[in-house]
Amino acid sequence: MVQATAAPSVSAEASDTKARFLAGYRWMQLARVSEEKIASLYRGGKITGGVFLSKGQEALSAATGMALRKGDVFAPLIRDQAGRLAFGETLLDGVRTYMGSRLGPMRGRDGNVHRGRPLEGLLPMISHLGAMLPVVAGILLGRRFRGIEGTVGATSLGDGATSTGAFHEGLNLAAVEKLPLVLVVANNQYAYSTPTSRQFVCQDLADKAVGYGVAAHNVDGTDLGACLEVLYRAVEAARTGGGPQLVVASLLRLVGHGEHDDASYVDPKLRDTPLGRDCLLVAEQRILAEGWANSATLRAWQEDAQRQIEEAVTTTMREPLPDPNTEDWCALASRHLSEGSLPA
Amino acid sequence: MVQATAAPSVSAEASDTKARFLAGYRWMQLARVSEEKIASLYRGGKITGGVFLSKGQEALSAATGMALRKGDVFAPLIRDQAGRLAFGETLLDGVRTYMGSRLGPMRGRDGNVHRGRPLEGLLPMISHLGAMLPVVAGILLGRRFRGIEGTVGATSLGDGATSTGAFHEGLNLAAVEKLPLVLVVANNQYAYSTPTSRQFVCQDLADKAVGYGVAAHNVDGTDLGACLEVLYRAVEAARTGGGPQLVVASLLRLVGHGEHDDASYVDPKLRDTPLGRDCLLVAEQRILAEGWANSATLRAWQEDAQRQIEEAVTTTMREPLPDPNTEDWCALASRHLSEGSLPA
Amino acid sequence: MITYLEAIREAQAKALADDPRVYIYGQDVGNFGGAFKATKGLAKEYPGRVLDAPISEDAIIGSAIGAAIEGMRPIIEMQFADFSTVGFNQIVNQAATLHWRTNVPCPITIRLPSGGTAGGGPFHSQSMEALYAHYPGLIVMTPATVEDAYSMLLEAVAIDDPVIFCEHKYLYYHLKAEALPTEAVPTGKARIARAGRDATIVTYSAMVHESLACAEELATEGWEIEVIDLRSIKPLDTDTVLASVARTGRLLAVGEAWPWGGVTAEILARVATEGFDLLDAAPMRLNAKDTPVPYHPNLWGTHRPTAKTIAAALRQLLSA
Amino acid sequence: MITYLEAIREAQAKALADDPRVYIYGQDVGNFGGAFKATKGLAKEYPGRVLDAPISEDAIIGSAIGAAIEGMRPIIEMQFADFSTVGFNQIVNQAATLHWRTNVPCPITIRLPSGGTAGGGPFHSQSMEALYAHYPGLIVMTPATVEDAYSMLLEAVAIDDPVIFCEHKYLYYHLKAEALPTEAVPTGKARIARAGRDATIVTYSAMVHESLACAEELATEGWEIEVIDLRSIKPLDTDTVLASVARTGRLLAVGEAWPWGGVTAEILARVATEGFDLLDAAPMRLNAKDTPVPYHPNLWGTHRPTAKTIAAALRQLLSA
Ligand SMILES: Cc1ncc(C[n+]2csc(CCOP(=O)(O)OP(=O)(O)O)c2C)c(N)n1
Ligand SMILES: Cc1ncc(C[n+]2csc(CCOP(=O)(O)OP(=O)(O)O)c2C)c(N)n1
Ligand SMILES: [Mg+2]
Ligand SMILES: [Mg+2]
Repeated sequence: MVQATAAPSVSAEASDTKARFLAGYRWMQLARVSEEKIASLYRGGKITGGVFLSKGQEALSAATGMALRKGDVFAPLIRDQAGRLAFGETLLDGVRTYMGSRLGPMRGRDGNVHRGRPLEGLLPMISHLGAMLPVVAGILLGRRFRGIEGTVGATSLGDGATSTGAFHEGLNLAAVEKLPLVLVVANNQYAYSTPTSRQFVCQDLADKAVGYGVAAHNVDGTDLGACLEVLYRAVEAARTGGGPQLVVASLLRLVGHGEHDDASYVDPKLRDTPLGRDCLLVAEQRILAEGWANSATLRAWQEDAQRQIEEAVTTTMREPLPDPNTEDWCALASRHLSEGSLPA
Repeated sequence: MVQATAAPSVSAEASDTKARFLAGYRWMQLARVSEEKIASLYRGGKITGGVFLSKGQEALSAATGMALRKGDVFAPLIRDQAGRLAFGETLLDGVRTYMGSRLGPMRGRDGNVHRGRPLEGLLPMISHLGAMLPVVAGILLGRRFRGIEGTVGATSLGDGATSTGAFHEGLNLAAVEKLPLVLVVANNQYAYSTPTSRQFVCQDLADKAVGYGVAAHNVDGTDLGACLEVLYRAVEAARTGGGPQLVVASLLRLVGHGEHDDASYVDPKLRDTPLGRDCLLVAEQRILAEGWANSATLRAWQEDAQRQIEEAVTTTMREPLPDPNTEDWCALASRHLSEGSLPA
Repeated sequence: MITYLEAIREAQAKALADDPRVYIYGQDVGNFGGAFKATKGLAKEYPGRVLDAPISEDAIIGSAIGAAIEGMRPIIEMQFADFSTVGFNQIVNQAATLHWRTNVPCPITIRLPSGGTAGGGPFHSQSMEALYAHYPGLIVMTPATVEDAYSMLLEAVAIDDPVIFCEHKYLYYHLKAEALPTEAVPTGKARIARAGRDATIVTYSAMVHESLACAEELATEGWEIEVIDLRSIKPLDTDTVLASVARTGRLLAVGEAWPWGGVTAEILARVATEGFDLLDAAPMRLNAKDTPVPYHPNLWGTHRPTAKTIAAALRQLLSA
Repeated sequence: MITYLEAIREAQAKALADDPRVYIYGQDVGNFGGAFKATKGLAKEYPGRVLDAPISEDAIIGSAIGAAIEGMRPIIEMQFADFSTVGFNQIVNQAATLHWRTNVPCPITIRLPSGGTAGGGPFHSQSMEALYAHYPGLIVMTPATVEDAYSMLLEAVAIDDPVIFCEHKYLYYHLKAEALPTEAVPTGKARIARAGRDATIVTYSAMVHESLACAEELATEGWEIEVIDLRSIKPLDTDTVLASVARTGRLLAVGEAWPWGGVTAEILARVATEGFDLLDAAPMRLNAKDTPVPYHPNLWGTHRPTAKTIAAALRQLLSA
């Protein structure tokens, strides 16, 4: 994958707080700008099916993607545009999947957030919440069998997904095998329209960690600096034999569940709490306050992001859509075993 | 159901520790004696399929059944002979189910521990571990809808079953609805041959409670007095609005997983720890020490138990077995909708 | 005009109004009114009887079974049929076996928003009726009209057995009717959606409409195609199917689900065994392709049968 | 003499010995050797490659998919086929769709101890092959002989797709062979278990033996019954079936699973569509009754087809 260029020199200076923060900001900005473009394409009828955005969750996602390195595994969920980019997914992969380009990684067979490149460590989620967790655990188990050490697997889930049996079985299995797995739970206070009060009654989702015998970390998901610190720490702990790490971030989704949804069910009072802060603005204010960059620079970055997404869209627009006639209607890898005889 | 008579006057004096302890002892004794009979029938080829015994777990089970009252709900598992009896299941129901009597509650359609009378609050387990938990929750939810108050639902699970998604989803749902549910986990250190070290890594299964926002209770499962105290407390807490209660008992299964199994995988060192004590002997010693009864009385009770199970077996032996020709091969309650046309 | 989706909403409103034992449970069905708005306003109209569930399909179904034992009549909404795979065990092993094992009925209705739509993709498009029909102890309904969506859902709630109610998402908005029905065809009876004498198409759910469109097209060529809407696939009304084949001598079974062991296989097996001599030509079947349901409309439109591909199959059948 | 069960154990031993990518994961498969002893001694012989799993079927299958992505070849043992319902979602939605969605193969083998035994009851007796065959992306094997149990399991591990390996518990001890095979029929090819010219029985797994017993009995009356062992039900070797029906003109499909949409339905549908003119009489099918599998031997023996009931069906077919 040709990596989107938001921060050419991150890894080099990954140690440096300022550089890391700025890099994170730029991934967030690229995510925000690119998702706004996706939304406009959707409103313009250029995208069929669902569009799921991450506005308000970019800091947490970016930090997750950045804390991982090449060779690690990442199973993002529906609010991980920033983390995908930081982990190395190209803007083209995203746009192509949304628009169904035959040249995209999913070739029109699957769409929107259901994209990835398993062999490059980026897993394409299936819809069933929690289902990617044991798969990440299995990759890490496989690496142990193969003697590959020092890599980490991370996956994202929402507060609602913690109610799934898959979450429970997957985290427990990872704990029993003491796998280097980081589970990032974005508690955005709602599962679609359902408030956490109808989802669980523990004080804090991090309270679940002790029952699995895994480490827990809490973080303010609206604060990029905090997210970077906690995610780097959690990933490092997993990498160095600390076993599974449960990271629970508090934040609010600042858009609808999908672009079809106006999120009118969100309690207005919540929006006025610190949870309702826009992590991108918060990061911007910090940058200006610290004097790490001036607003002219921020604008330049913004325009650069704009340019990149426009370029990806223009490219994709020129690409062929899937063609049912040339499409290979075979679900099996072992072609010789596929039932040509099935009357479709 | 005609209740087995181990303790005619329990409920009357339920408050009295001595009476309660003696009643518990007698349910344990009746369970032990009846299961030994079942085992001998199995060895004699009189029972087809599995036979699952509870030796070593009678104290916990008896306490669970006793702590519940008429109108409550109980979903026992495979090691609950004592609790079933204390809750009101007759010895005949058990023997008939094991031997497939057409007059039994399952009519030969299901067998061994898969028996119950749902309308009397005793649920017949399906094999899939954890699956009864949400059903008990549903009954309690149904009662809330119907305005029935003050009843409790209890169900048993093993240490291994805590790894199922059903356990997680069911307990969480019960917590969200704040249902009067008591979940009794018998941690007998093994799931079939699998030690808890391959099943979970939390220090104590009770540590899981906080993650669900439910109350937790620990108890020494080899000590009848402790089991009675804790189970009565947990059931009372659930009955009075305390929400779900998680009871975790430590003990050891003193027989094979089933009668086909010699349990040679059990660490001999474990058998020598307090966990390995036979709860029936421990209770017996306490009775004699307290002078609540003398050994002659204990022997008399033992003989009474013997008589009861022999009687149940003799009765069952005379009963008709299921007859495929008169059997009603219809899975539906709505007979008019069943597919007679299906070529079976 | 009332849509197929509104009919489902109205049926639930009536069930709640008529029977205090009824309640609705599922993700976002409460104040939000459900992902498709099938329970819109019901939480407000029937306080405490339309509850949001956690993302726990196994527990959702399991709890409904318990409530049914207690005498309630739960209506469960799966957000998409595809997610019922995680509630699968409770459906096929607990709900479906309860009555047979204990004589206690299990009157639960499980609504499965089913079938494909453009852009739905592999996990929001599945037609799972055959899976549930394979297991003993379940009724499987597949309404194809606004009227049936309404009356069959009411029937489902009244039936003493677990009912898998496969409502088709594609029909939610596309299908409209003048008014709700006042009476209904009994459950288990198929409906002759269009009479004809040259060939019989046996189908159900959304494919009824593709088949009718195809029949209309072939009518312009002088062919009279009979279209049978099964309404429920378990029980499956073999008699009506056989009677039609007796008239036409030619059978094409059409389904949106996957081919292997689907509804079309069951129909052909029944007609082959019970109506062999009625057939003037080899029966045919048409299904979705044997791959996951593709996301992009270009692929999806070819993955499932359409009036066009049904017509092609029919022409072959008629010339046989 | 080696039993069907030992053959499964030997195949796994060979797979572990020949391919470092192979590991075995399942409840009690380690030192204990599995509930049926199908992995007896393997944990000791192959340290660290035969692991006990928690009671978490969803996570067990999910982890196998991940390991397969990483290049491993997991063999998963479900303690009983019946419990695969709780791992169902990972099998049909994750494992079965991976290659189609991403081009990355998913070479996992899922062993399902299947089918009925006396006293097994509703939840330790199920035959789930049709469920898995219905979903695109899976291979479903149903070995009926000691030789196939061995060679097909080795094949399953070698295949780049998820394989549902339905091994029949009733055959575990009942079936014995002189020795393990040195070569094997390729996957997807059926086997003519007994040649005949008067009628064709198409079946698989344990029912092959009931069918052979029935054929033996009818032979004493002068009938020559051909018995076809499908070996794998997906892919299903339609050609061999059609060739046989071309010879005999009469078809009886026999399966131990439930009738609706089972293997017998698929077979009849295929023969009706592709071999209609080969049939001299209406084809027939025989299945288990449409109820859960009963516990007591008296009921179980009647619930499933047996040589006796197969013979009754055949006599009807032969007189048609
Ligand atoms: C097993 C399962 N059940 C239901 C759904 C439908 N669904 C998709 S997203 C969603 C809400 C998820 O909420 P949460 O986990 O909090 O993530 P968020 O959308 O808030 O980021 C639901 C119920 C699903 N995808 N999987
Ligand atoms: C979902 C599921 N998977 C596997 C099994 C097979 N099985 C039956 S009992 C058992 C062990 C149960 O161990 P535990 O829960 O500790 O109960 P115990 O037998 O120790 O009382 C297993 C794995 C099952 N019944 N259900
Ligand atoms: Mg959320
Ligand atoms: Mg145990």
